[in-house]
Amino acid sequence: MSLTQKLINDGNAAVDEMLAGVLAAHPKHLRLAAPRAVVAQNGPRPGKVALVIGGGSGHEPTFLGFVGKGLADACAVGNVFASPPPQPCVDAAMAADGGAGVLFMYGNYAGDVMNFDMATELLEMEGIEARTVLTTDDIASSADPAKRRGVAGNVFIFKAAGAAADLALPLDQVERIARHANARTYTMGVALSACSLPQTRRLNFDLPSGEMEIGMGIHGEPGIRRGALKPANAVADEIMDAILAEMNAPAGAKVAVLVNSLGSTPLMELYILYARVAERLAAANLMIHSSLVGPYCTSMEMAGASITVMHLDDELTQMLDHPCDCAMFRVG
Amino acid sequence: MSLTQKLINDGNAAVDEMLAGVLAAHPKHLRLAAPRAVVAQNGPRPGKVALVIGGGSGHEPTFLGFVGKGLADACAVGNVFASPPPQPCVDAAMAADGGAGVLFMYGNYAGDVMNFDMATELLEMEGIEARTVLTTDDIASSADPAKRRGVAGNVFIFKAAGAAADLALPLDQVERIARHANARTYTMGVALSACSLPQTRRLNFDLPSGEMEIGMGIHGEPGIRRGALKPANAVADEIMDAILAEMNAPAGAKVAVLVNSLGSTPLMELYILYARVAERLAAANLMIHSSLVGPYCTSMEMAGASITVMHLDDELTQMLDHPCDCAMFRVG
Amino acid sequence: MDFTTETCTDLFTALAARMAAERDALCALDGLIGDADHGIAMEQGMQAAARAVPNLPTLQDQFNAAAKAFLNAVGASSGPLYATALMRAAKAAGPRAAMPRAETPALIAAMAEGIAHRGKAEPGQKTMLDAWAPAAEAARSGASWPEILIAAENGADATANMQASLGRAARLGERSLGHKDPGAVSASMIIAEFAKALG
Amino acid sequence: MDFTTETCTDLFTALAARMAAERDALCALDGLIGDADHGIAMEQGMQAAARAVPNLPTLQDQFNAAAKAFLNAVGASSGPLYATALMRAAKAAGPRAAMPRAETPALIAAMAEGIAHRGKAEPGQKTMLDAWAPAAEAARSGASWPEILIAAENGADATANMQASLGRAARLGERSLGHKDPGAVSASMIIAEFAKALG
Ligand SMILES: Nc1ncnc2c1ncn2[C@@H]1O[C@H](COP(=O)(O)OP(=O)(O)O)[C@@H](O)[C@H]1O
Ligand SMILES: Nc1ncnc2c1ncn2[C@@H]1O[C@H](COP(=O)(O)OP(=O)(O)O)[C@@H](O)[C@H]1O
Ligand SMILES: [Mg+2]
Ligand SMILES: [Mg+2]
Ligand SMILES: [Mg+2]
Ligand SMILES: [Mg+2]
Repeated sequence: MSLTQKLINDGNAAVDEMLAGVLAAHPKHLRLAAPRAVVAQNGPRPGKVALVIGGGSGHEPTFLGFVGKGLADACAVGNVFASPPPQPCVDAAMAADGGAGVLFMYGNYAGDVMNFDMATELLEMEGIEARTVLTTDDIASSADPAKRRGVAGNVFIFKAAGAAADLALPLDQVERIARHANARTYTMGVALSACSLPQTRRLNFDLPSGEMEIGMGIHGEPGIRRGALKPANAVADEIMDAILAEMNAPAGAKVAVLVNSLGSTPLMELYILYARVAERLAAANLMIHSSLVGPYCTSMEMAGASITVMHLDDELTQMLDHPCDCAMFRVG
Repeated sequence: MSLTQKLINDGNAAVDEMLAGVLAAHPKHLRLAAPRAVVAQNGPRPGKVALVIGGGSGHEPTFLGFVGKGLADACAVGNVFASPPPQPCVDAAMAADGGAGVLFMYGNYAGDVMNFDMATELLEMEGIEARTVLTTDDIASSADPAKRRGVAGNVFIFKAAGAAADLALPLDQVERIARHANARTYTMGVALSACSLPQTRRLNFDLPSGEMEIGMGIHGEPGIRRGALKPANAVADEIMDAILAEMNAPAGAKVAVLVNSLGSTPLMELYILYARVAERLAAANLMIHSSLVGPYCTSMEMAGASITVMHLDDELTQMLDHPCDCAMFRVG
Repeated sequence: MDFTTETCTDLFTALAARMAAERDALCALDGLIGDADHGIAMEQGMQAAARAVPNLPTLQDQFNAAAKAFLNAVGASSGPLYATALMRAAKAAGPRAAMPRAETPALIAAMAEGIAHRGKAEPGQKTMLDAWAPAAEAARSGASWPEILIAAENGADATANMQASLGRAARLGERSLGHKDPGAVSASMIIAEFAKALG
Repeated sequence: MDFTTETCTDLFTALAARMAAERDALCALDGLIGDADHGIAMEQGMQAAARAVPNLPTLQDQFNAAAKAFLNAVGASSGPLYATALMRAAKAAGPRAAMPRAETPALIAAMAEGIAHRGKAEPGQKTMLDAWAPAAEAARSGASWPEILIAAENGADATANMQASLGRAARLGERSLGHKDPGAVSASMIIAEFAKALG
């Protein structure tokens, strides 16, 4: 099997070289607090809960891109598709800590849980309280909401928590809003191609032309099943059927929508999906309050897309609309 | 050869379905003035020069995404990789016209020139003055600057002209600034994979693993030559050598930088390239005033990247920093 | 047997079918030196033209309607070029419901002029004009339809040895050598359909 | 012949080399039911460990240094699991420069406990514990190194027939059947290197 085509220098150095580029490109937003620990230039402040996110690399602009005033205060950066070790998590938390406690938020993956939990223990020894809210928006990944993965819905969930922290709410409230945001965010995706790690440059899995993985994660993990590649509207319908059933929102409810590219699926296809999503939401009498369309949570060069719907209430609407100014994401 | 994997319904309907999705997702920014003619909700106004851009689809967020207050007032939307016919160009111009004249801006391609020229003749019959500034930033495409293609540098060039128009400068001045911006913008790219049209779902060309097309355009046209796929730094160096030689800026000059994905090349690789570009600019004693990193001018799912450097002066700096608020691009 | 508005409708139906059949091959040719969409442009343009021509009173109306429909469906390079070609054909055919077959080669000469005018091309630059110009010359010198077609096909074949200096392929320099120009190839197919219908 | 700090250094050199050699195969295994990076994690972790262990006075220092280096190089699931395993091995080895070979199977038992503790896993959930637990049981029952290795390998093989209920593969349900767990496979390779060095 031939090697995949990537513009890199050395697979093992890819994450550090990327990080160097991110810091060089966004000096007004980001600085390095310690190796693999990035903190917002304007974000952490005394008396404010520190929102610290993190996870494996390869999902850009998630997580790094969401660090900035009004959203995450700091980020721990892992290897490709690998949770960061405890140390960068600790370093990110210490750099962002304003004395009002730290909230760790990241996707629900075994590796991340173990590493961030170890970080929490280390912070405890420093007298810093760190709590954790896991994102679990991928409705395809388990029937049990607590066991689900965190995927593209991260954007909305982190955004809500970041706004709460920016509004100087206490840790209890920030945590509550983060959990509330997570509970009302629903994502499902399909993959149309594999991706490849920079170290191996081999496709993660084999997906024949004409097929797709349904209920795909964001690490090239297989989905819930493999099926024939269907037209965009049929794909959107299958996802929206699942989301609408799970969400069970009353007519007239407001929602936020994210149509996300897993990497190489271009805007043309995302907007074709979006047109159908908007139709389906209108048919269900749901009001689109705001939308994002683009690559927000990716698996490097994987082809495919996910649809996220967040069921808003007044509080979540306020949190999503609250301004933020990050390296790769802005609101207001 | 197997069909490429796309989330579409019908290749022939892809552009119109995309357009429907764009309009549904961005109702605050965009409205349809006529078939395939999109106008900014907040942009055109009496006494202001109308900046009208356009070109083939498949380059999103170029061109549609740059319509909005402070940038383009309207856009004519062509089929994939095909200039729009004269009618949508006329319709876009009429919808944006504020009585101070129309400036057409688009990439220098034979098809676009013929169609926009026909539109200009039609507008003349309506008593509307339309001038044209072609973008020609692709330094790889010809030794003669006037014969070059317009590629990702469009973003900076349109931005400068849009700011000039937003500042209510007269048509002569807007045109002058547009030409000045174009003359000082230099782009070169490489492709690592082909893309495919939604109608055929066949790869545009054959690129074996381990090779790349150097000096590639944004329509899958072959580049100036094919070579071995090199490490990111070597690719950045080759491009920067060409750009720096062409630009010939004095030490201490300010520049704006765009590291652009042609589609499926992810942010990780773009930032690795950016790190090297920043090193090269620092070594040449050039100051980076602002940077963009991401998919700004794409060829659907093509893999590859381009680097654009704009040689700033005070006027161009002011134009780039001027606020704009578009469906897919914001400054300030 | 004159060239009538019915024959003209059939001609455009045949052109649309031919371009649909050749779509992927023309795209593949365009992929080698251009942007791989020429087959799509020609298919969509001729299909729009075929929808536009029925039930119009004169050949002139038909060619003008075909021109407009082709242009609005396509844009691209082919749109203005064929729209102009078809408008010249309309003028050559004139406001009549039929024209003598012996006169029909003049349509080819008119179309070639339209293309040359719109594209500002010269023969030898590796464009569709390299098929249209020799066909037009044959037509003007009184050649038969089979001879006109052979001139077009030879012209298209010759583009393989030309280096492009106009259009998208012009940026390729020497890399354009060895591949036929897709626009010249589709031109010879169009002229073949004219020859079948009118010869 | 005791298990000395020199043997320990050699052991980690061998582990690093083995993981480098198996990297792509382990990634391919992980690609079937996970995220295709397990070989990279194990290679980077063991290489960092191998760099950390030379020139330390005691086996305990070495295993602790290996634990910390592995964790900081890797993160992921493997990082905390192997870091905890290696810290338990450090405790079992104790602050001495050598330990009798006959005692070394206790290292395996200690590592397995660390993994079970950190991962909160039970045997049968299709994780690396399904190789480590039977190996540990063999070690505790006084089995020889070759017997310990066979227990680990059988355990790893058996994961092919398990449905994952922990870790990344747990979301796959039945689709995880038929593929061995990559963590269990790398575990049996690690135990093989221990057996070679200490058996
Ligand atoms: N200026 C010109 N004059 C005549 N023919 C041209 C000119 N420019 C391009 N062409 C023809 O157009 C063809 C390409 O058409 P098409 O692929 O439909 O448009 P585009 O180049 O816009 O993608 C070329 O193969 C060439 O024959
Ligand atoms: N809770 C756990 N307990 C024990 N082993 C686990 C647990 N979770 C995952 N594993 C092991 O980790 C392996 C995957 O490791 P690796 O690929 O390096 O990490 P990641 O899953 O973070 O990509 C799995 O094959 C499995 O053996
Ligand atoms: Mg992983
Ligand atoms: Mg084209
Ligand atoms: Mg073309
Ligand atoms: Mg893994």
